[in-house]
Amino acid sequence: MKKLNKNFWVGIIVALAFYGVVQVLLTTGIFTDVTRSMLLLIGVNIMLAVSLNLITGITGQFSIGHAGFMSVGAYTSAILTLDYNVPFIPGILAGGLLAAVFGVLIGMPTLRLNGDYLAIATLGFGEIIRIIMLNTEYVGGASGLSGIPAKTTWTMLFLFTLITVVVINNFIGSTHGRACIAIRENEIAAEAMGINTTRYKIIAFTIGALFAGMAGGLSAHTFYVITPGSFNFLKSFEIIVMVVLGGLGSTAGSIVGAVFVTLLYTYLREFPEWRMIIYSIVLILMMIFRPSGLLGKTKFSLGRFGKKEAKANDAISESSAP
Amino acid sequence: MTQSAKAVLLDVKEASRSFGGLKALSEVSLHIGKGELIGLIGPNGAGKTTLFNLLTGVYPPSTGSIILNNESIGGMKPYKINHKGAARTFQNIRLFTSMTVLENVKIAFHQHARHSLFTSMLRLPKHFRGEDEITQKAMDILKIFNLADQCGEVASNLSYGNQRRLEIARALAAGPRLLLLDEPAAGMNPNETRDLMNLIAWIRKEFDLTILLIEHDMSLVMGVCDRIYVLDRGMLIANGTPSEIRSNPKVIEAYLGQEA
Amino acid sequence: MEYFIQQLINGISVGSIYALIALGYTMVYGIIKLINFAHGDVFMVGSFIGLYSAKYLANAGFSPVVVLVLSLVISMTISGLLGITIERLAYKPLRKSTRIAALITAIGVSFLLEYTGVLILGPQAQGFPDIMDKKQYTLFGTSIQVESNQVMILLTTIILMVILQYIVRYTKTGKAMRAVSFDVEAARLMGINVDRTISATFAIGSALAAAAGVIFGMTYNSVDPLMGVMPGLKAFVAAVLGGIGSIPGALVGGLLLGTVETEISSLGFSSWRDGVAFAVLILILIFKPSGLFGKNVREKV
Amino acid sequence: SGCGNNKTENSGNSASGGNTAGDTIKIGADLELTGGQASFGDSASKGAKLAVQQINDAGGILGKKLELVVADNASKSEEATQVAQKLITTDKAVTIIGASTSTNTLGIVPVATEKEIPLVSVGATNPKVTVDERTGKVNDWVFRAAFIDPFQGQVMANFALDSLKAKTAVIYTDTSSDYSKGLQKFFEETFKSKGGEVLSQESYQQKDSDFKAVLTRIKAANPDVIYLPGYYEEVGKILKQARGMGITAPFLGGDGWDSPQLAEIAGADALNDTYMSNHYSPEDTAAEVTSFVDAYKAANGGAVPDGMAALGYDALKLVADAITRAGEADPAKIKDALAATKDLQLATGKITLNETHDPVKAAVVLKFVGGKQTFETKVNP
Amino acid sequence: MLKVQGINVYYGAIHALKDLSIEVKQGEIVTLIGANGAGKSTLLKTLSGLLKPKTGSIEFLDKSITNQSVQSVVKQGLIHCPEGRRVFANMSVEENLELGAYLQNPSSLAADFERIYNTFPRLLERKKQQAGTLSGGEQQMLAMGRALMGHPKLLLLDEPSMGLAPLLVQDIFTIVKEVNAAGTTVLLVEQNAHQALKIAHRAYVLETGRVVLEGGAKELADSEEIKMAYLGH
Ligand SMILES: Nc1ncnc2c1ncn2[C@@H]1O[C@H](COP(=O)(O)OP(=O)(O)OP(=O)(O)O)[C@@H](O)[C@H]1O
Ligand SMILES: Nc1ncnc2c1ncn2[C@@H]1O[C@H](COP(=O)(O)OP(=O)(O)OP(=O)(O)O)[C@@H](O)[C@H]1O
Ligand SMILES: [Mg+2]
Ligand SMILES: [Mg+2]
Repeated sequence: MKKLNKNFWVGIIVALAFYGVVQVLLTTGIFTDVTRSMLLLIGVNIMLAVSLNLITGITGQFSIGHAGFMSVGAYTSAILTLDYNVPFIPGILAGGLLAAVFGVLIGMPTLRLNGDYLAIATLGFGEIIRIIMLNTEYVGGASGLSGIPAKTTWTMLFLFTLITVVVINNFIGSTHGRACIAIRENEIAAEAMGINTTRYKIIAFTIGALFAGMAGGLSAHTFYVITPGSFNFLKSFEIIVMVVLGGLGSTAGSIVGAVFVTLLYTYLREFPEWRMIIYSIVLILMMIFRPSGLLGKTKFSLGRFGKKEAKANDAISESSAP
Repeated sequence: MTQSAKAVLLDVKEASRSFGGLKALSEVSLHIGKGELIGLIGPNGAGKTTLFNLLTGVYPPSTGSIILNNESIGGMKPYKINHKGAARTFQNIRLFTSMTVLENVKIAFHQHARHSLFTSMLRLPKHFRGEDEITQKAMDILKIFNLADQCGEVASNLSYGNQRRLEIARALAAGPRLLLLDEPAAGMNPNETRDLMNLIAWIRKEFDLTILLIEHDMSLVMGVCDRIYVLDRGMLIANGTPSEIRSNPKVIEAYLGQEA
Repeated sequence: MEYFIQQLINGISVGSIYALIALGYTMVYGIIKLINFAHGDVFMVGSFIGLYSAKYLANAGFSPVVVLVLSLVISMTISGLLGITIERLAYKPLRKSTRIAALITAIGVSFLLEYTGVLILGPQAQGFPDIMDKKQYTLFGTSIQVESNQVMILLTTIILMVILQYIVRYTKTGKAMRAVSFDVEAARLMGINVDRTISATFAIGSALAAAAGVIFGMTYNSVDPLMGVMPGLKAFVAAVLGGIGSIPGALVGGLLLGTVETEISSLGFSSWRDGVAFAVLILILIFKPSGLFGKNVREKV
Repeated sequence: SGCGNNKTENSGNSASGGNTAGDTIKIGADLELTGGQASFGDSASKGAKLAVQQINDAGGILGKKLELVVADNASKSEEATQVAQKLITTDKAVTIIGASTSTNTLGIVPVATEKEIPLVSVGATNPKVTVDERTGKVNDWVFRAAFIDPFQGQVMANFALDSLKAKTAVIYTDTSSDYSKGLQKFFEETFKSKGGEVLSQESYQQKDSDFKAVLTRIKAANPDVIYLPGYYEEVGKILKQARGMGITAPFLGGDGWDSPQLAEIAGADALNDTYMSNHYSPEDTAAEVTSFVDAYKAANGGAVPDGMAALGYDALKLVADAITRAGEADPAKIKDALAATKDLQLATGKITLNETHDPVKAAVVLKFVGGKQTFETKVNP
Repeated sequence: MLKVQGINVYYGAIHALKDLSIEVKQGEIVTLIGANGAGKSTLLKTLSGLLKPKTGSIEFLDKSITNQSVQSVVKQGLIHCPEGRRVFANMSVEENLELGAYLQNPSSLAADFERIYNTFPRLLERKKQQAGTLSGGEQQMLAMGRALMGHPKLLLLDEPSMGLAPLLVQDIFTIVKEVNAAGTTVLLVEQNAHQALKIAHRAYVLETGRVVLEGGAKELADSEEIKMAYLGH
C-alpha cells in the first residue's frame, strides 16, 4: 500500500534489523544476562513512556498515576500465570485489558478536572490502587507476589514494544489523534469545532492504560517479584521524566527518553551513593539546556498546563501579534 | 418584517444569562432566517460575546430557549451544537497554535470522518481513504481562503490577519448552516477590513450560509449586513436595516455617537 | 464522645502540620504556578538545620525558649536563602519554558536535596532533641488530653496563615506577587522588580517550610533525609484540597486531611487511611474541581 | 553504625585487602546501599567486609584470598535481580550473599537458582525465601543467616506469656512491611494457642509520623502488653508518643528495633519496660561475640555493630566455612557444604542449618534499661 | 524628550527593527502607523525596556535608557500601556489600578483613583469585579487607567482603540487628547490611522521594521500614498 509511507517501512525495517542483531548477540552469548535484563527493562520503559505520552504529551492531560495502571497489569497477569496456569500471552493481554478498564474508571470522574487538579487526582488513584494491593492478602499484601516465572523473552518484549509504538503512533497520526492534540492545544476551540472532548480524553486514558498494563505484566514476568511499593508515585514520576526528557508530545522522544533514563540509571549503579545525585543533576541540567526535551520541537506549547507563563493571560488578551 | 417570509433558522426566545449578580443578558429574543447576514452590535460589555457563548453551548442560558433549525439547543454541549450546524470564531483568536494550518482545518472535518478509531489504529484501507478525503476537503477550503500555500506552516507563525482568516476557514470546514463571527476585523487596518468584508459576502453566497456577525467596525457592519440587532447592557434595544439603525437615536446615544 | 473529641484533637494536630507545610507550597504555587516538589525537601533541610542549631545552642547553655526561637530563626533564614538559591539556579532559567519542564526540574532538585542529605548525613533517622518539655493537659475532668505541642502547632499555623494572607492581600509586595503571578511582562511595566518579587516568594515559602521542619522535628523527634517526601506529598494534597494557591485553603485543606486520616485510623482502618484520604480528595475535587477555596476561574470565552 | 562514617565503597571495586595478585575467590554481595533500607545494607556490608578482612589476614581459604564484590540494589527487588545477574555473569562470583530484606532476596532467588550459584541471604526472615510457597519444596541453592519469622514471633509470645504473665495483647503492625506482618502472624498464633487474648490488631505504615489516633484506641483497649514488630524509626516515634499519652504497658518487638537511633528518637524514658528479640547481643560475653564486637568497633570508628552487621558477618562466615569444607570454590560443592553446616559458632550464635536451610540458633531477648539494650534471656530453639 | 537612534532589534534570528530612528518632543502626540507585523509593538517594547536593542541608543529626557531595566525606565516616567490590554485577570479593577501606581507615593493614591474614575465612570461601577471577566472594552479602559495611575511623562499606547465600540473609540481618542493637553507626551500606535492622524501632531510610518515616511500628521493624512495604503480610500 503506497500510503503506508516510506518512513513507516524504514522504521519497521530498522527495528527488525535491530531485533535480529540483538537476537544473534544474545544466542551467541556475546550479550550477557545483564545486557538482556537491561534491554527488557528498556522495552518495558518504552511502552510506559509512549503510552503516557499519549495521555500527557498528546492529549495534554497531566497524569501522575501511570504506575497504577502498570501495577494492575502486573498483578493481573502474574496471578493468572501463577495461580490459574493461564498461558503467558493471554495473561499479559488480560492484564492490559483490566488496566484499560481502570483507565476508563479513572478517566471518567477526573474529566471535570484540569491541569494540576487532574494531576493530583490521578496521583490519588495510583496510590489507591497501591493501597488496595497492599491490603489484599490474596495478592500477597506487602510482600507482593514472588516466584513469577520469567517468561518475558527478548522476542516477546520486542514484539509488544513494536506493537505499542506502531499502534499508538497510528492513533496519533489519524483524525482521532488530531482530535486529542486539538484538546491539548485549546480545549474550548476543540469542543466548539465539534470534538467530543470527554470521549477523547477517556479514549486516551484507556489506550494509555492498556499498554501500561501490558508493560506491567511483561515487567513482572521479567523480574520475578512485584510488590505494591514498586508502583508508588515515584515510579510514576520516573515515567513522566522519561516522557519530558525525550520531548513531550513526540513518540520518538518518548522512546529516546526511556532509553536515556534507563541507561543512565543502570550505569549509575556503579556509583551507588552518587547515583541519585548525578541523576538529579542531569535532570536539572537537561531541563535548563533543553527544556523541550531531547527531541522536542523548540516551539511547543502544551495547552493549559504546559502554557508558557507569558501566555497565561491570553484568556483576556484579545489578540496577539503573530 | 422581512424575515417572516423566509424559514427561520435560529430562534432565540427570551434568553437570559447572569454571572453572579451581574445580568449579562436579559430576555433577549431574536430570529434569523435562512440565508440572512445579520449584524450584532452594541457597546463593550453589552453581552454580545455572551450571546454567542449561549448559542454555542459554552454556557447554558439561565432562562429562555434557543432553537436552531427547529431543535432546541439551549444547554447542549458545544460539540453537539457544532454537529447541529452552528460554528463560530472567537473574539480572542483560538487556533490550535502548534498545529499546522492544514491540521487546524482538518480538525473541523473530524466529525464527518468515516473511519473509526479501530481502523486507524490498525491502518486498514478505510483509514487511508478517510484521511485522504479529509485532507482533500481541507485543502479545498484553504484554497478559498488563499491559505493553501501556507498549509504546512505552524498556525502561530501566521500573521495576525491570516490567523483571523484561518479561524473563519476552520469554522467553515465544520460545515455549518449558521456561522457566528466574533469581531473578525479587530486589529485589521481599513484595507484589510475591506478585503475581509468582500470575503464574508462571498462565502455567504458560495456556501449558502446564514451569518451572525459581531463587529465594532461600522464600515464593515453597515457594508454587508441585511439587518442589525443592537444590544445594550444585556437588552435588545434595536433591530433593523443598517440605515434604520444608523439613524436610531437610541443606538446613536448608546453606541454610535454623533460622528459615525 | 470523649473518645471522639480526643480523636478530633489528634486529627487537628496532624492537620495543622500538613497545613503549615501546605502554606509554603500554596504560596509558591500561587505566584509562579510551579508545583515545587522540592518544598518537602526544603522542609527536611530546615529540620536538620534546626536539629543542629538546637543541639549546639542547648550545649552552649541557653534556656529552652531562647534555643527554640534562635533555632527557628537560624533555620528559617538559612532555608530562605536556600530557597532563593534554588530558584535562581534551577527555576529561573526555565521561566519561559513550559510548566512541565519546570516540574521536572523541581523533581530533580527534590532528589538532589534528598540524596545530598543521604550522602552527608547518612540514611538513618536521627533523634531530634526535646527542646521544650511536652506537657500533657487534661481537659476539665474528662480523660481528654491535649499536648502543649499540639496547641503550639495549631497556633503557629494560624498566625502564620493570617500574616501570610495579610502580606499577599494587602501589602505592596503581596500585590506585586499576585501581579507577577498573572502576567510577568505587564507586572514589569508597572515598575515591579519581577526577579526580586519571585525571590521574596521563594524566601518566604522556604522559611515557612523550615519553620514547619523544626516544629515537626520537635513534635515527632525523628528526622532523616527522606523525611520530606510523605509530609510534602500530604501537604500538596492538602493544598489542592483547599484550592491550590489559596492561603486559607491550605489551612482548611490541611486540617480536613488530618482529621479525615485520624478518623479513619480511629475507626480501626488505619491500613486504609491513605487510600480513603485520597478517595475523599477525589470526591471533593469532582464536586469542586478547583478545591474548596479555589476560585473556579473559567477562561472567559 | 553512627552517621558520618558510612561511606560505602564503589560496588565495582574489590572490598578486600586489595590483594589481587594470585588467585582469589569472589563472593558477591547484593545489598541495599541506597534507598529505603540503606541502613540495613550498609551495616550488612560492613559486617561482611570485616569477615573477609579477618579471613584474608589469617591467610585466606584454600590458599586463596577472598574478594567481596559489593553492589547496590537500591532497595528494589527488580534491581536486586539485575545486580545478581551482574555479580554472577560479569563478576563471576561463586556465591552471593544478600539481600538484607525478604522482598529483595526474593528478587535474587530465581537468578541464583537458574545460574546454580548458592545464595546466602543476610536478613531475609520470611519462610518463603528458602521454601517455595506454592510447591512446598526447599530451594537447593538458597540459605540464610537470620532466623525466620515464626521463631522470633514465638519467642516473644512465649516471653510475654511466661515472663511478663500477660493475658491480653494488642498487636501493632507495620502493614507496609512483610517482615512486620510475618512476626505479627506468628506472635498471634502462639499467643492465642497458649491462652492469651489478642484484643485488637492495629496497623501503621512506614514513614508515618503521627500515631496518636491508633494509640488512643490502644489506650482504650488497655492491654497487658503491646507487640510492636516494626523498624526502629517508627517504633521510636510510637514509643515516645505512647508514653507521652500515658500508655504504660510493656512494648515488645523484634530485631527491627535494633539501632542506636532508637534510643535517640524515643528517649531513654520511653524505652523503659520494653523488650526486643534479637539475633545477638553485643553484650554477650561469649568469645566469638566479644571478638566480633571489638574488631567491628576497631574497623568502624567505634560504632557498635547492630544485628544486621552481625548477620552480614555471619553470612560471609557461613560461606567461608562451606568453601573450606567443600575443598574447592565450586558452586555446586559449596551448596552441598552449606546444606551440611553444623554447630558453627558465629557472632549470632552456634548455627546449624536445618532441612529448610534456616539456621537453628538461639534468640536473645533484650530489655531496655536507661535507653540501653541489656541482656535479659536467651531462648534456644 | 525621547530620541531613538539607529536601533536594531532581533527576535532570535528575526530582524524586527532595522536601523530605526525616531524622536518625540515634549508635549507632542506622535503616532506610529503601519501594517500588521511592521514592528510597532516591538518598538514600544524596546523603548520600555522589555526588549533590548542589539545596537543603537535610546535617550529619554536627555539621559540614556538604552540598557536600563523596565523598572527604572518606568520610574523615570516612561509608561507603556501594552497591546492586548494585559490586565491582571484575577485581581479586581481597583487592585489593577493600584498596581499602576506601584512606584508612586501612596499618599496621592486617593486623588489618583478619583481622577481615573472620573475619566472612566464604567470602572467605578466595576470596581470590585475581577478584571478577567470584564468585556474587551472595559479591559481596555482599565489598562489605560492603570497606565495613567503611574503619572506618565511619556505614555506609550499600543492600539488602545482595538475592539472598542465606536462611541468609545471616540472617547479614547478624546481622552488621549486630554491626557496630552494635561501635559503628558504620547506615543500612539494605531490601526485606526484615520483617527490617530486626526489627533496627532506628527507621525511615523513603519514598514517591515523601518521608518519609511515621517512628517506632520496633517500632511500625511492628506498624502495619497498613505490614503491608499492605510486609510482605505
Ligand atoms: N464568565 C463571566 N463571568 C463574569 N462576568 C462575565 C463573564 N462573561 C462575561 N461577563 C460580563 O458580562 C458582560 C458582557 O460581556 P461580553 O463579553 O458578552 O461583552 P461584549 O458585548 O462581547 O463586549 P465587547 O464588545 O467588549 O467584547 C460584561 O460586563 C462582562 O464583564
Ligand atoms: N515574540 C516574538 N518572537 C518572534 N517574532 C516576533 C515576536 N513578536 C513579534 N515578532 C515578529 O516581529 C515582527 C514585528 O512584530 P510587532 O508585533 O512589533 O508588529 P506590529 O507592528 O505591532 O503589528 P500589529 O499591528 O499586528 O500589532 C513581526 O514580523 C512578528 O512576527
Ligand atoms: Mg465580545
Ligand atoms: Mg502590535
